[in-house]
This record gives sequence, structure tokens and C-alpha cells, in this order.
Amino acid sequence: MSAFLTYLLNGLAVGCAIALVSGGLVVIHRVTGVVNFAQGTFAVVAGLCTSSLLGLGLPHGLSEVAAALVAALAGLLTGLAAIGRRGTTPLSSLIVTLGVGVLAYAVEIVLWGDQPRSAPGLAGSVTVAGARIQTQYLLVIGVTAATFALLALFFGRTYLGKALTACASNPYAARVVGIDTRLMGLMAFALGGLLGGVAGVLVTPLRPISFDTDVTLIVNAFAAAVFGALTRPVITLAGALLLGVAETMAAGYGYGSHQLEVALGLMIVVMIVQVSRRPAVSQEPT
Amino acid sequence: MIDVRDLVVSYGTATALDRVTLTVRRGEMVALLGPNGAGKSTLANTLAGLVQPASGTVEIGGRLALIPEGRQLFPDLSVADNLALGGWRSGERDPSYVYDLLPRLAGLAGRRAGVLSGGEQQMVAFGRAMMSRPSVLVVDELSLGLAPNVTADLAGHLAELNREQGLTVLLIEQNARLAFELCGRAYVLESSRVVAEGECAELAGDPRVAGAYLGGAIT
Amino acid sequence: MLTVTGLSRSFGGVYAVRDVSLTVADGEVCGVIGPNGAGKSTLFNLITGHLTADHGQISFLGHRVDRLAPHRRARLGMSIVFQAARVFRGMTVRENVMVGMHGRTGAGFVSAALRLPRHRRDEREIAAETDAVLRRVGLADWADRPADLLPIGQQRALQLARALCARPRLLLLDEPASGLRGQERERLAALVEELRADGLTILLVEHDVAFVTRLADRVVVLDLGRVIADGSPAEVRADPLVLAAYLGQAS
Amino acid sequence: GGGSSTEGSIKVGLIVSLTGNYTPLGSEDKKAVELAVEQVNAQGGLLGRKVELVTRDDKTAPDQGIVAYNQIKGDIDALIGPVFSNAALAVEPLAQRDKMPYLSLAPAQEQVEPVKSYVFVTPALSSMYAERYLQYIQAKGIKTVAVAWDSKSAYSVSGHKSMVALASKYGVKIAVDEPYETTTSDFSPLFTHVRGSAAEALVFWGSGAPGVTAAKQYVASGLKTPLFLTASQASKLWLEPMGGAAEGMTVQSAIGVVGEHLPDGKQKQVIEQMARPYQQKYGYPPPQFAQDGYSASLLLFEAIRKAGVTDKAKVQQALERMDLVTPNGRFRYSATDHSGLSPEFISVNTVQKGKFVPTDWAKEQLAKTVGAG
Amino acid sequence: MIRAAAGLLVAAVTLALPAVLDDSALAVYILLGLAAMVTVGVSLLMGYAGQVSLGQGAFYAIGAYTAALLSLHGVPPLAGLVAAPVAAAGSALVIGVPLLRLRGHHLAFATLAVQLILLSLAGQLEITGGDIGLQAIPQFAIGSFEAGSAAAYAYMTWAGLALVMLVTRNVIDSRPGRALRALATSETAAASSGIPVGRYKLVVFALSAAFAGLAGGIYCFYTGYVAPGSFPVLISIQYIVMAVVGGLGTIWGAVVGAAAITLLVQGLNSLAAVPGMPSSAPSVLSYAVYALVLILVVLFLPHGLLPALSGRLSRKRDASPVETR
Ligand SMILES: Nc1ncnc2c1ncn2[C@@H]1O[C@H](COP(=O)(O)OP(=O)(O)OP(=O)(O)O)[C@@H](O)[C@H]1O
Ligand SMILES: Nc1ncnc2c1ncn2[C@@H]1O[C@H](COP(=O)(O)OP(=O)(O)OP(=O)(O)O)[C@@H](O)[C@H]1O
Ligand SMILES: [Mg+2]
Ligand SMILES: [Mg+2]
Repeated sequence: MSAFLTYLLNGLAVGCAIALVSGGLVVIHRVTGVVNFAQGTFAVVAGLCTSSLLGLGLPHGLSEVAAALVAALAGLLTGLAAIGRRGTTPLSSLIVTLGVGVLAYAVEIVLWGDQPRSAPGLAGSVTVAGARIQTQYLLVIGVTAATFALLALFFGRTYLGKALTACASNPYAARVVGIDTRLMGLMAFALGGLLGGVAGVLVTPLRPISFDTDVTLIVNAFAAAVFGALTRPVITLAGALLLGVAETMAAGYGYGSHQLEVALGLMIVVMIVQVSRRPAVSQEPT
Repeated sequence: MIDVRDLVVSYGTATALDRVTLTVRRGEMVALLGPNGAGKSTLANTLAGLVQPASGTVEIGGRLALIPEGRQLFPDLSVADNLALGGWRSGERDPSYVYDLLPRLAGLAGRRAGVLSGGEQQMVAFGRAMMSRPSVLVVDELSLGLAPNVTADLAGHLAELNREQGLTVLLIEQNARLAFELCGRAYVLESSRVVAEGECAELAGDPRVAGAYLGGAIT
Repeated sequence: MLTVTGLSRSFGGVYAVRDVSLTVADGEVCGVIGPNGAGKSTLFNLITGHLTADHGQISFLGHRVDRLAPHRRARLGMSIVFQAARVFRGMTVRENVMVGMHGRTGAGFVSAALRLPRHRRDEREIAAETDAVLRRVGLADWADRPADLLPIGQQRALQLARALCARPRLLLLDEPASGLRGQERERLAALVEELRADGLTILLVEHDVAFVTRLADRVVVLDLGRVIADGSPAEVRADPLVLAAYLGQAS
Repeated sequence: GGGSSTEGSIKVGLIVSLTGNYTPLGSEDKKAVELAVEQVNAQGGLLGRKVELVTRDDKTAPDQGIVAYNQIKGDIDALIGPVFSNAALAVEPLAQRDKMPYLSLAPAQEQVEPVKSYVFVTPALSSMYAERYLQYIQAKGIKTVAVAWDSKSAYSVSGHKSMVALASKYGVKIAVDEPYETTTSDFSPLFTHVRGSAAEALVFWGSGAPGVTAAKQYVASGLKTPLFLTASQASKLWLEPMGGAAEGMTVQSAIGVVGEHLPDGKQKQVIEQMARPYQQKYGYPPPQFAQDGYSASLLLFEAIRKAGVTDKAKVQQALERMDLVTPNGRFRYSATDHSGLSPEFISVNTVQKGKFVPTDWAKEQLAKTVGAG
Repeated sequence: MIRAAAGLLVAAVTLALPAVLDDSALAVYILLGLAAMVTVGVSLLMGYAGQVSLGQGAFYAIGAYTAALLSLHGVPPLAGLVAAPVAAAGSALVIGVPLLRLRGHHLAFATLAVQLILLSLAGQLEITGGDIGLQAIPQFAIGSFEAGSAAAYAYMTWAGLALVMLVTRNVIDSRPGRALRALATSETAAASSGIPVGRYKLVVFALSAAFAGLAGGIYCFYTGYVAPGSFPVLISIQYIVMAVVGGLGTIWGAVVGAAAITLLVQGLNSLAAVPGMPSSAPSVLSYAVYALVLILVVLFLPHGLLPALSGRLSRKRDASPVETR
């Protein structure tokens, strides 16, 4: 029983880490319709920044905030490249974000080298009802919960959040009512960068980060975000938690060498079940 | 007030508007007629700043709102949110004014706009434009897909707003009879050019215009 | 030709179509009118199979079709012109119309890849029919334009052409005249009359009551998903229920 | 120019991953080989000719390895090969067909089983690391162990396999046998399983990120069963991200990593011949991959020196008679053994003050090994 | 007339190249042709039928493993080569039945996941040689004629590519092809024209998989070695990049895109290897320069290289000053 609880708690934490990366994917896609393949890069940049800043002797807290802001800036720059030019289709923008991710490799290697880096986080672990969990994981869970609550409120309740949503829902109509879709898109990219940065800052103490870690980060995050149709934060969070728990449960109960496959397979099945219950016409304009 | 001079708009190599000159004075309601593909929607989009002209000038006096062709709602947002976003420019957030105009929308407020019936969507499009409390309204097809009683309602509202608040209207409407009823003056656009303009009463008497737009037993 | 019995469909508690029964006779033009949101388009989607009914049966030409996929119903002879213009983007007008012939031809991937005689025969047939239909709906001059940039009127004509290419037995028209102006509307009306003369059965949704009155043999009125009147155009126009719910003082 | 000319410089091909996943390994190999070439040229070259390096990037992809090989095969006299096993295996049949002396930097067993005449391996095979650990475990009197291994890494799969095969020989029982994936980010199931077992040690096979992730989580988990890591962790790639958390952990390494703890002698001298300038140039001690590259270079140079010409068949024959001390240990290639090393050249260390320090057992063993040499 | 002449010229150059290129250039030429073969399938699937696959590499792998396994077990290479596309298409049919219910990003993710799953399976099964893969695959041979030289493989590759392009062209420009393009924009309208949407999607998925499988078959004979490491997920993304850069929805665009990207990558790679380059050259050139070129091409030639090259952008869609949907 306590083993089960351990798997569950740790799985939730792993899922939360995934969710943070996918949160940025969702924000950006929801506003611009672009799948941002550079999302993992933001986390990597922030992670590498934290380790450098801490290495320079900056205190905890300041280093992390600064690193997340650098990631937000990276997000903004990516946005400028991806949607700054008028007439760029979402598919072209997607390729541009892929390009940005690759470009970032060079920048990262020049600045930080090709070796993985890590940063100290919250040390030690806590026991909850007989199940041990790393303290850093608790931090991840807390931040994720807060982030997604804010995201859901922001998009669901605030006027600005709705205006942002409107941009991807119908860009032409957004311009008809006077919304500057480009500006909104750039905001989304900056916010996405920030979220990616937060993810990177929190994950770096848990697993070493090197320039190409973005690929691993993006695969899981993409799965979770797609689960939430790349637009819905709460369902994305659910998807990420499902992934995380499925992975640890698979490992816990003897499928350690197939945990990713088990989790991804489960996602596919759930998606197929979801889609079979939706009629085709309702997905096309009336 | 709308003042368009020598406007030229082209899509790539195709010219959609060719030296079009048109004025709508403050508080006036003007109809824009023309066959399919004449360039009416292009003109409407240009007025709203969504299409860049190749040459010519466009001057708008006041806050302009556009009811675009084909409804163009935000399909993933609720009706209430669609309406609220109509107030992006004016800062108006409360759609109750629109619910007064179109009581039916109040009942649909929580529905996703994308699943509404065609006519319901057209009502939302109208309501959304009104949310910005415009002083200039460009309507690209008013009655599209609307039941006759709703069309009549909306026409009544437009006339009232025009009368009472001096709303300036440029009306593109498939039902020329209705357009002539509502408006004082009209322009006729054919193959990218203005081919006729004048008082509605006069134009209705012009056999060419009447034949093309008021013709037949139907409408 | 078409018999619908007890058809219902709701969306999360909202009944869009509620216990609708309807019979359309061979060669008849049946108008369907009703307020916005009455369920007309939903009814069409149910008949053509793009939505599945919660209850009720549909039979067409003597077959029960309510379990058949949309493309099977199409092959039995149903064609629909949707209310929203659903043109195939990135294809020319001609290619769009050619697609309409799909159900009537059979050359598949293998014949196409190997350019078998079957493919050539089909292509010839498709080309000839397409040309004829394009001329009939007045799109001949637009044939090689990209379809997604057509003005509204031409998009309507295009959809109609595509539907006609299938040589349907039953044609469902959802607001075919919306967006059309005087002359174009007149031309459409003439075309529908021609089709009726050819023996085609037509279900017609339209808010232009004069248009419906002129063309329909019979008019069914829907309101809130239910049939509230069914009769000749003149009867229906005089029905007080219809006046209240739909026509208002405009008529 | 033709590869077997006697004029001009001697050309050595180097194909490693300079981009892609294996960049951190390939880039170290490249530094080390460049250092070796520099040193030999500073001493007047080989056979009176300068040594020239022809480097290509295999992008951590087998087909790019083939492209790279095809590009340089006409120019080079011998090849030092990919560090990514899949790329190494892709190039191998081509090198064999062209009769190109080929020193592979990948540890895959398949390269030398069966022996192909022109293919030689420089890193110790994972089976040797497995055996060495079992010797250590036996010496410590441990009877039951847990083994975790990365099911997506060829190195760790074959290491695990050898461990399972050899365990009974050393009287060791494997109580927990747990695979995981390279992308695994949470090892709590592993630790839970170990905690619930009789294992007296946890041997962790894996390279790259999981090595750090698991070791860090091990600390946080409060598990008391000692953690044994393999040689993939024996570099700053692992030490730096671990920081203080690494203190006291057991980590295997090639002999070169612990050169300073060896008794004076040939072995120590060879190690320092590389480690000193490397440390000077790059600011950190050479990681194991660098030593592989350096050892491969030394082996190749020695073979050419012995052969007296760059003729490929002669160089191959010289390699098969090779007996040379390198930072990786003493290589004794023969016609039937193209891996050349033996488990004796592997050290078992603990981390002390951020450095790898051989255990007393290892010190004793290594002294014997070196002394015997 | 001009098109026929251009076609002849291309054919002549294609035929002449293997004879004049050396082994190193031929290796690039072959990999380029194989990439083009897969990319034509991607373009067919994505550019025409509107279905996104981020897992095309899986079918490339299935083809390669099929041919490799068969010939390692003594089946004549020709039979192995024929079996490669068949096996790929067969797996696509099986996988496609559940997967093609998904659309858009969902399908993209699911195909990506399938590739990950298949590769890890290949990495763990005994029969596929695990992570180490399959070695010592015999040379391709028909009867006693053995394709030992790179030139022979070059001819094989380009013959395969020609076949793939011909089939694609014939399909596109036909009744089923129009049906595919139709269902890409509106499945509803396509179905009401009598198109069995589900079946058509399945067939085109299988067809594009067959192309990838054929390429995989040739690849395994040419390299003589297959392993999971030969088919990273990034390779599938690369095919999409190639299709988009070349011009989505044109057959020649796929070839031009594959050629442009392959040559760019190889060119930068060789440049990085020029003696005297700083040690950061590989990463700067392979990552930074590559990415910048990619970004600039996509931004400034949004319809791809081919439409831009051929200079007769029949429809200047990007010139449209309004973004209606
Ligand atoms: N985005 C575009 N790109 C290229 N051509 C376009 C575009 N939009 C419209 N056109 C072309 O411009 C011309 C004018 O179109 P417009 O939509 O303005 O006509 P309209 O008068 O509104 O017609 P309708 O009455 O059918 O709405 C048409 O020939 C149309 O095909
Ligand atoms: N997919 C759906 N989800 C939820 N509600 C729907 C859906 N489709 C239709 N509705 C609702 O069902 C009702 C009937 O819609 P329908 O489109 O059939 O009306 P209609 O009679 O065609 O109206 P109109 O004349 O305006 O086109 C409407 O209130 C609409 O909002
Ligand atoms: Mg218009
Ligand atoms: Mg309707």
C-alpha cells in the first residue's frame, strides 16, 4: 500500500513537471495556433542559466527568477521569428520554431558547452503517509498547481484571456473587433517562454540538463498538450498527470523497460476513445 | 462618416477595386449593391483596415464596426464572450444592451458560438458589432440566413439607431428591396467599379438597376 | 421516396430536432422553413447521416438508411448542399465539381496508379459531365479558378454543381439562395424548376419565403425542433402559428 | 593523395559524434586524439612524417557515419572510429571490406565477437566492468545484489547481461533485476523495490542523464543499501551535476581516471603524459572518453611505428602483435583477441571531496596489475 | 513541350550522375534519393490528403528491418526488397485503423508515439538484434548479379524514386486523388459526395508508408546494417521539414526539399571538417547556420523552394493582403 502511494505521489510529481512544459505549448497554441517545438528549449535555457547564475554566487531565488525571465525573453524572440512576419502560416511558424530550437543548440553550446549541468534545489525528502517524496518534487507540485489554477482562471475568466483565445479561434474576426493579433501572439510567446523557464528552473535540480534535453522534454509535453487539444490547460494537466502516474506505475509494477511505451500507448487509447464520441460535423464550421 | 477616394485594391495581380470613390455622410444610411464578386466585401474589409489599399485614400470619422461576411465568430468561445469581445475597442463588457436588442441571444449566452445555427450566428455577429457602440457601421450582408421576422427586427433597430443616435451605416444587402427601403442613397458596384450612384428612389426607377437587383417575382 | 419517422436529436439537453415525421414523395419539391435554430439544418444532417439520431428511423427508396455512413447514403442517391459553404480549398472549381462524380465512378487507386483503361474511361466521363454541369449552373467561366476565393454566390453555385454531378434522386438544399442577388436568385429558381421538371425530388430550406412559395409543392414548418405546420405554401403562409413564430409582420 | 604513399604526412581518420546525442562523448574523444597527434608531431612525427588528422562528424547517426567514412576512406591510412555503437557497427563492415585498420571507440561487444581482422576496440567492454564489479562484490563479502539497467542503452544492456551470466561464478545472487529507460525521470519504484529486498548493494548500469537523476534521487530516498555506479559516471559529467551529493558513492572507472593513486611506473607515467597537458589545456581532468581516444591514438601510432610503413596490412599485423601500455591499461591484442584489455585495469573508487579515489581493495589490485606489467 | 524537355533533362542528369560521382558523393546521392522517396510520401499524405504523420520514420524502419531480416534468413534480396514496402503498408493498415480516427495534432502525436514504441520494441527483441541491430546484411543481388558498387545502389534508389513519383503523380491526378484532396479540407463534404473517407485515409496512409518502406529496403541493402539508432524520431520531423521547404503539395517540391536539406546538411558538415576550423565549427555550422537558412527559407518562401524556383507562382496567395480563413 505504501509502495502504491509512493508510486502515485512520485508519478504525480513527474506529471507536474511534464505539465509545466506543456503549459507553455498550450498557451502559445491557444493564442497563435502554432505548435511551438522550441518549448523544451526555453526550459533548457532557463536550467542552464540557473546553474550558471548559482555558480556565479547569486543567491537562490534571484537566480531562478532571473533564469525564468531570460526564458521569457527567449520566448519573445522566438515569437518574433515565428509570427512576426505577416502571412506566416501556422505550419511555417512550426518549422520556424523547430529552427529556433536547433539554433539554440549552437548558442547553448557556445555559452555553456555540450556537457550536462545541474543545479541544487531543495534537498532531502518528506514522508507522507508512509510514502517518501523528494522535497523538490513537492515544490514542483505546488508551483504546478498554482500555475495551472492561474492559467485556467486567466483564460476562462479574464477579458484579456478571452481576447488572447479569440486570436487563434478566428484571427480574422479578432482583427475585425480590433484586437492586435500579432501583439497578442508575442505576449503568448513571452508567457510560454516564462512557463518553460519555470519548468526548467524546477526540473534542473531533478535531472541534469544539456543542450539537447529539449527533445525528451518536448515529447512528453507534446503528448500532454495534445491530450488537452493544445488549448485546454486543465485537461492538459490531467493528461500530464496521467502520463506521469502511468510511467511510475509501469515501472513500479514491473514494466520499467516499457514505461514510456505504456504511458504513450495509454494516451493514444484514451484519445481514440475520446474522438470516437464526437461527431465529425461539429468540428467543421456551420 | 466614410470618405473613400480613388481606392484601388488588388489581390496579387487581380484588381478587386478600381478607382472607387464613395462617401457616406454622418448620420446617413447608404446601400451598396452589386453582383457577386463585384468587390463589395473587399471594400468593406478595406474600410475596416483589414485590407491594405494599393492606392487611394480612406477616411473614417468615428468608431467603425464591421459585420463581416460569413459571420466570422469565435467558434470556440461562448456567445457571451463573443459579444464581450465586440467591446474590445469601446471598453464595453456587458452584453445586456445587445440582449435587449436581440432577446434570443440571452437564451444562447452560454452556448459555444461554433455550434449555433446559421441564423443564430448572424445575430451574434450583429450583436458583436453593436457592442463597440460604433458611430459608423459597415454591414456586409444583413439578412444572410435570417428568418424574415428577425430581418425585419434588425432592420428596425438599424433605422432606429440611425434616427436616434445618428449612426452612419454602409449597408451591403442581398435583398435590394430591403436596402432601398432602409437607405436614402445607394451605390452600385460592378466589376470593381462604381457604375451608378444616387438616391434610392431614383435608382429604383433606373431600369438597369431595377432589372438586376429588384427583378423577378421573387425576393 | 423519403420517410422520416419519430426523428429526434438533442445536444446536451437542447432538443434540436424532436419527434419529426415527414414523408417526401417522388418528384416533389418540399420546402422546409422555420425560425433560426428551429432544427432545419440538423434535420438535414440527420437525413444525410452527418449526425446520428437519438431516436427515429429514416428510409430512403425503400431502404432503412439510418445506420448507413454518409457516403453510403450519398451513393444511394442523396446529395446535400450545405448551409455553410464547404468547398474543397486548394482545388479549382472544376476539380471541386469533379469530386461530385465520385459516387458514380469506380476507378480506384490501382487503376489510377497504373493508368488502366478503367481510369481513362472514368476520367473522360467525369470531364464531360463536369463541363455540362458547370455550364448549367453558370460557372463555366470560373472553372479554373481556385475555389476558396470565390465570392459567395459562386460558392453556392459550386456546391450545387457538385451535388448535381452525383445525379441524385433526392437533393437537399440548405439555404441555396442566401447571399444571392436579384438576377442570380432568379437564375437559381429557374434551375430548381428545371430540376423538378427532370423529376428530381428536392428538400429545400430557405428563409426567402417568396422563393419557397414559388418553388415548393408543399411546405413543412419547424419550430423548436418540431413540425408545427405541413401543407401547401398558401396554407402555411396563412397559418397563424407560422405567422407568429416565423414570418412576423414582414410578410 | 593515395593512402599508402610513402610521401607526405600520415593521415589518420577520426569519425566521432560532434553533433547529436553523443556530442559530449565525441567532443572529448576529439580533444584527446588531437592532443595525441600534437604530441607525436612535436616529437618529430611517425616514421619521420607528420601525422595529420582528418576529422568527420557522424552526427550520432549510422548513415552519417557511412557518409563520413566514404568521404575520407580514400585519403586515410587508418581510422579511429565512432563512439556511438550504432555508427561504429555501420562503419565496421566497410572498414573490414576496405582492409582499413580501424580502432573503434565504441564498447560494443559485437564488434569483436567474432573477430574481424581489421577491427579493434579500445574502450573496455562492459562485460569487463561487470566482471570487475563482481570481483569487488565478492571481496566485500556481499552475497545478494540488486541490478538496475537502462534497457535503451547497448552499453548497459550488455553489462547487465554479463553480470547476470557471471554472478553465480562469484557466488552472488541477484535479488532485484530492474530495467528502466533512458528518459526515466523518477526512480522511486526502483528504490522501493530495493528497499523491500535482501539486496546488500545496488549496481546501477546507465550512462548520461539517468546516472545523475538516479543518484540524486537515491540520496533523497534515504535508501541505506550502498549504490554502485559504473564507469560511465566516472567523469565530471557526473561529478559536477551531483555536487556534494556524490560523496561516498562507489563508482568504477578505467585505470586512467585514478592515475595519481597508482605506484610510480610505466602505467602512471603514460596516464600523466596525457592527463597533465589535457588538464592544462581544458581546465579539467580528462574524462574516460578522452582516454579512449588517446589510447586509440597511441595504439595506432605504435602499430605504424612497428610496421615501419603505413601499408594497411602491415599495420594490421602490427596491431595484432600489440603490447602497449596506454592510459586505458595495457593492451595485448592478438589474432583472437581484438579487445586487448582485461578487467584488471578497472578500478573501483569512492567519491571523496569531489574526486574519485580507489578503494583499498582496488589500490591493492591495481598495484598488482601494474607491478605485473 | 518545355516540361517534357525539362523532364528529359532531369532524367538524363539523374542517369549520368552515378557514373561520374565518386563513392563519397554517391553516398550523399543515395541518401538524398531515399529521403526524397519518403518525403514524396509525406507530401502525398500531408500536402494532398491533409493527414499529418510525425512517425514516417517508423515505416522506413519497418521496410529496412523486413528486408534485412528476410535476406539474413536466406530469402533472395529481391524478394526482401519487394516485401519491404508491402510490410510497411501492411503495418500502416493495421495501425491506421484505430489511429486515423484521430485528426490533426492528435494524429501527429499518435504517429510519433507509434514510432517510439516500435523502435523500442526493435531495440529489445532478440530477432531484431536489439539495440545493436542487424549486421552483415548481404548485398542486394538479382540472381548472380550482385549490386556491389555504390553506383548500382544509386540507380536502384533513383529508379525507386521515379516509380514513387510516377505512382504519386498518377494518383493525384485522378478520381481517388481528387477525393483525397477533398477530404483534406472537409471530410463532411467529401463523404456527402460519396467518398468513403475512412477507407481513403487508410489507403493513402498505407501508400505513403509503402514509399517509406521501399526506401527502407534499399537503405538496408546499401548500408548493410540497421539498428534502432538509424531511425531517430528526428528523422521523421526532418521529412516534414523537407516537404515544407520544398513546397508542400507538389511532387517535385518533395524532391527539391529533400535535395536542398540533404545537400545543406552535408555541405555544412564538410565545411566544418575543413582543416583549421575552430572546434566550435561543427555545432555552429550544423546547428546555427542550418537553422538560420531553414528559418529564412520558410519565412521568405512560404510556399517552398519549388514554387519560388519555378517562378510561376500560378496563384499569388501570399500576396493577398487579407487573412480570411
Ligand atoms: N483573399 C482573396 N484573394 C484573392 N482574390 C480574392 C480574395 N478575396 C476576394 N477575391 C476576389 O476579389 C473579387 C471581389 O470579391 P468580393 O468578395 O469583394 O466580392 P463581393 O462583391 O463581396 O461578392 P459577394 O456578393 O459574392 O459577396 C472576386 O473576384 C474574388 O474572387
Ligand atoms: N453540435 C451542436 N451542439 C450543440 N447545439 C447545436 C449543435 N448543432 C446545432 N445545435 C443547436 O440546435 C438548434 C438547431 O440548429 P439548426 O442548425 O438545425 O437550426 P436551423 O433551423 O438550421 O437554423 P438556421 O435557419 O438559423 O440555419 C440550434 O439552437 C443550435 O444552436
Ligand atoms: Mg461579399
Ligand atoms: Mg440552418
